[in-house]
Amino acid sequence: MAVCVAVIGKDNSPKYIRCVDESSALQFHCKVHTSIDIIEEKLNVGNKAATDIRDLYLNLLYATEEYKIYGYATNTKIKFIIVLHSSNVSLRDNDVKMIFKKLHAAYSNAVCNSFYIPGDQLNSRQVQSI
Amino acid sequence: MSRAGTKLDSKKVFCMKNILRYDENLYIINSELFTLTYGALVAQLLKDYENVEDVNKQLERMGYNMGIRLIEDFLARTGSGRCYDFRDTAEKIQTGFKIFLGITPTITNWSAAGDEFSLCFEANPLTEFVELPDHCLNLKYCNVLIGVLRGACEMVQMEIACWFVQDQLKNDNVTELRIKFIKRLEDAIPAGED
Amino acid sequence: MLNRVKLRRSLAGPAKVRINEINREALIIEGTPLNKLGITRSYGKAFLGLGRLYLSLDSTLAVKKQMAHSTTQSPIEKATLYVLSSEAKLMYGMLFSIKSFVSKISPLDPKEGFLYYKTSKYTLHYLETPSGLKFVLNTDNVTQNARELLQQLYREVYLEYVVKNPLCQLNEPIQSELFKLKVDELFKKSPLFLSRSI
Amino acid sequence: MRQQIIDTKINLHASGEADECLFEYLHAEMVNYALSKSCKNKEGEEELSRLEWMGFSVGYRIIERLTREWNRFKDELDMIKFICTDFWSSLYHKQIDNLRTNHHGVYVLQDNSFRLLNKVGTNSNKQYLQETPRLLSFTCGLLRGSLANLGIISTVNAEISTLPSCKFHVQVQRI
Repeated sequence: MAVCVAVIGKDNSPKYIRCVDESSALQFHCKVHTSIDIIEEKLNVGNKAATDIRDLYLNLLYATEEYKIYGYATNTKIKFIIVLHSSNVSLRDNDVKMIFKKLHAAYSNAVCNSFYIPGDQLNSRQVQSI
Repeated sequence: MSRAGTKLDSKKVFCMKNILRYDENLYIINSELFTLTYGALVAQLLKDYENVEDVNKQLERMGYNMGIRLIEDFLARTGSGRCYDFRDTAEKIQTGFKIFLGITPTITNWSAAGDEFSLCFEANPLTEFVELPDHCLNLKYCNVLIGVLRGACEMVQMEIACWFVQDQLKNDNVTELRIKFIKRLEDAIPAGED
Repeated sequence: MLNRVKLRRSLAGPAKVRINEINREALIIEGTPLNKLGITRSYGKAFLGLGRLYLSLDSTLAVKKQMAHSTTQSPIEKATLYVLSSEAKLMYGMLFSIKSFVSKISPLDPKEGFLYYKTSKYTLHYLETPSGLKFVLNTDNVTQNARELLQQLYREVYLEYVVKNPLCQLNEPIQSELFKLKVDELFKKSPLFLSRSI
Repeated sequence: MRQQIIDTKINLHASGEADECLFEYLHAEMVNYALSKSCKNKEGEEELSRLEWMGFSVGYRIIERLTREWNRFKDELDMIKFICTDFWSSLYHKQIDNLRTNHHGVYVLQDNSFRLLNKVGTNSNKQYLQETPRLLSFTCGLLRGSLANLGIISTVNAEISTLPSCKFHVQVQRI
């Protein structure tokens, strides 16, 4: 299972971060912030060179000894980041992709709540259920 | 980036005709358009009126106006005639929900006199994405439905009253709508007939 | 109920229907000739009044919820919709009376109400929706089964171009040009019209 | 987690699908409402801002859903094309008939039989031409909102010369 999930807004401000272990939250916040830069880089490369990453799923962003970090960016420039334990081998690439898809679905449902003002922190029950 | 000419190329960029792609999601998305539009409307009303009660009233009024058009749509589509009794009416209302919202509410809790019943909704496209924020607890999000029913029934010479008993948005298990028959309206006497 | 219809002034125009004509062959209500229903002479008389009244209106009417198409002479040219307040009121009164008359003589609650009546000169087809809309079509006596056409008018034209036109208010006379156009189209492609013009 | 994906799908169907005509009736009511709120103001201009804003809000949200299964767009033109084809046919049952651009941020989208207008009039008469801007304002907002969420800040205006066709002028604001 993922140890940390983050939703990053258009302006690269975190909209939602949730960690399994709240005590080490700060550590994950750092990791998430680093990975935003990597995502930005990936997206920019995609724009200039024709080697486009047309898929919304951005694959493994980077791996440390302890964690693997995956990224995903929507067409509307919302980024999702998932942190996994390196030791976790049960989740394959496809599974991660599925989680992202689901996260995306949950996010878009939350946005469709007419009481949600885009750009605000997410506190929808639907997102929290993941 | 140069902004040299705002004059348009007369040449067409695309001819759209042959790229048509219909997918099965089309109708779901159409439904979402309705759901979201309604949501935007409610949000706008909340902005325009200070009092939540006024929002409810306005939603009811708009529902009424929709109802008087929807009933024509319903009659033309189903070709149904007048109702024999109120139970018949209940079934027709149910059919109406099926046609327009794609849901089949259950008809329950008939009163002994047979002039009052409940419609229970498990789900409702109107509220699909909605989570009520804390400051709108008095908001009757689906009040438009009440207006629609009132408008539609009035057009077929029936006066009814209806109100929400339970609401899923307020953490009830189902949404329950109570409908009560008030009276038959007589055929309008010709205007100016003295 | 019948005395609701008052002739407030004598209307110009021919009154060619005579009482014996009506009694003999006209007035069919839901497929049953009047005399078989045991209708008395006085009713017949009342209808004479109505018949005459209506015969003198050779144009089309639309008021409030009423639409009428005159197809007595050249079917489509006359199918314009406009409001003639006094005539429209009289027309409304007549239809109202026939309707309540029919429902009174019917042993059961009539499902469809009255469908048409026929005089020696013309036939009036009538469709009323449960919402109280009334569609009226005048034809010659050859034309039968105009009901389907009226239903089509309701379903395909009224619904589409009046109910779904946000700029049309339902309680006002219909002014939409597009509606007129579509009514015209519908009637021109109708088999009833085609069979007549060949 | 997988279980839940399936759950949301089932939910989607169980919750029913609104018939397309409902949107039209609702839209008509919103137009009435917007007009009723603005009668204090004599100008014909301010009055539609509410509609435009509601459209914006809907567009901003709906694009999030519509692009979900979609690959990343190459560039601005790619996005506009998406709007003209899939977006339009999802919402209005047909595609934009004609798209023109000067390649410098001006796009003109022409729909020859716009869904919200084709019940109103035909080219043979000029009836209702005056009233039509109010029927397009919502859609202008819808376009602007969708583009905004895709990262294109723009202004959108509608132009009608003959019913039921109309043109939407999209003017991209470059920063």
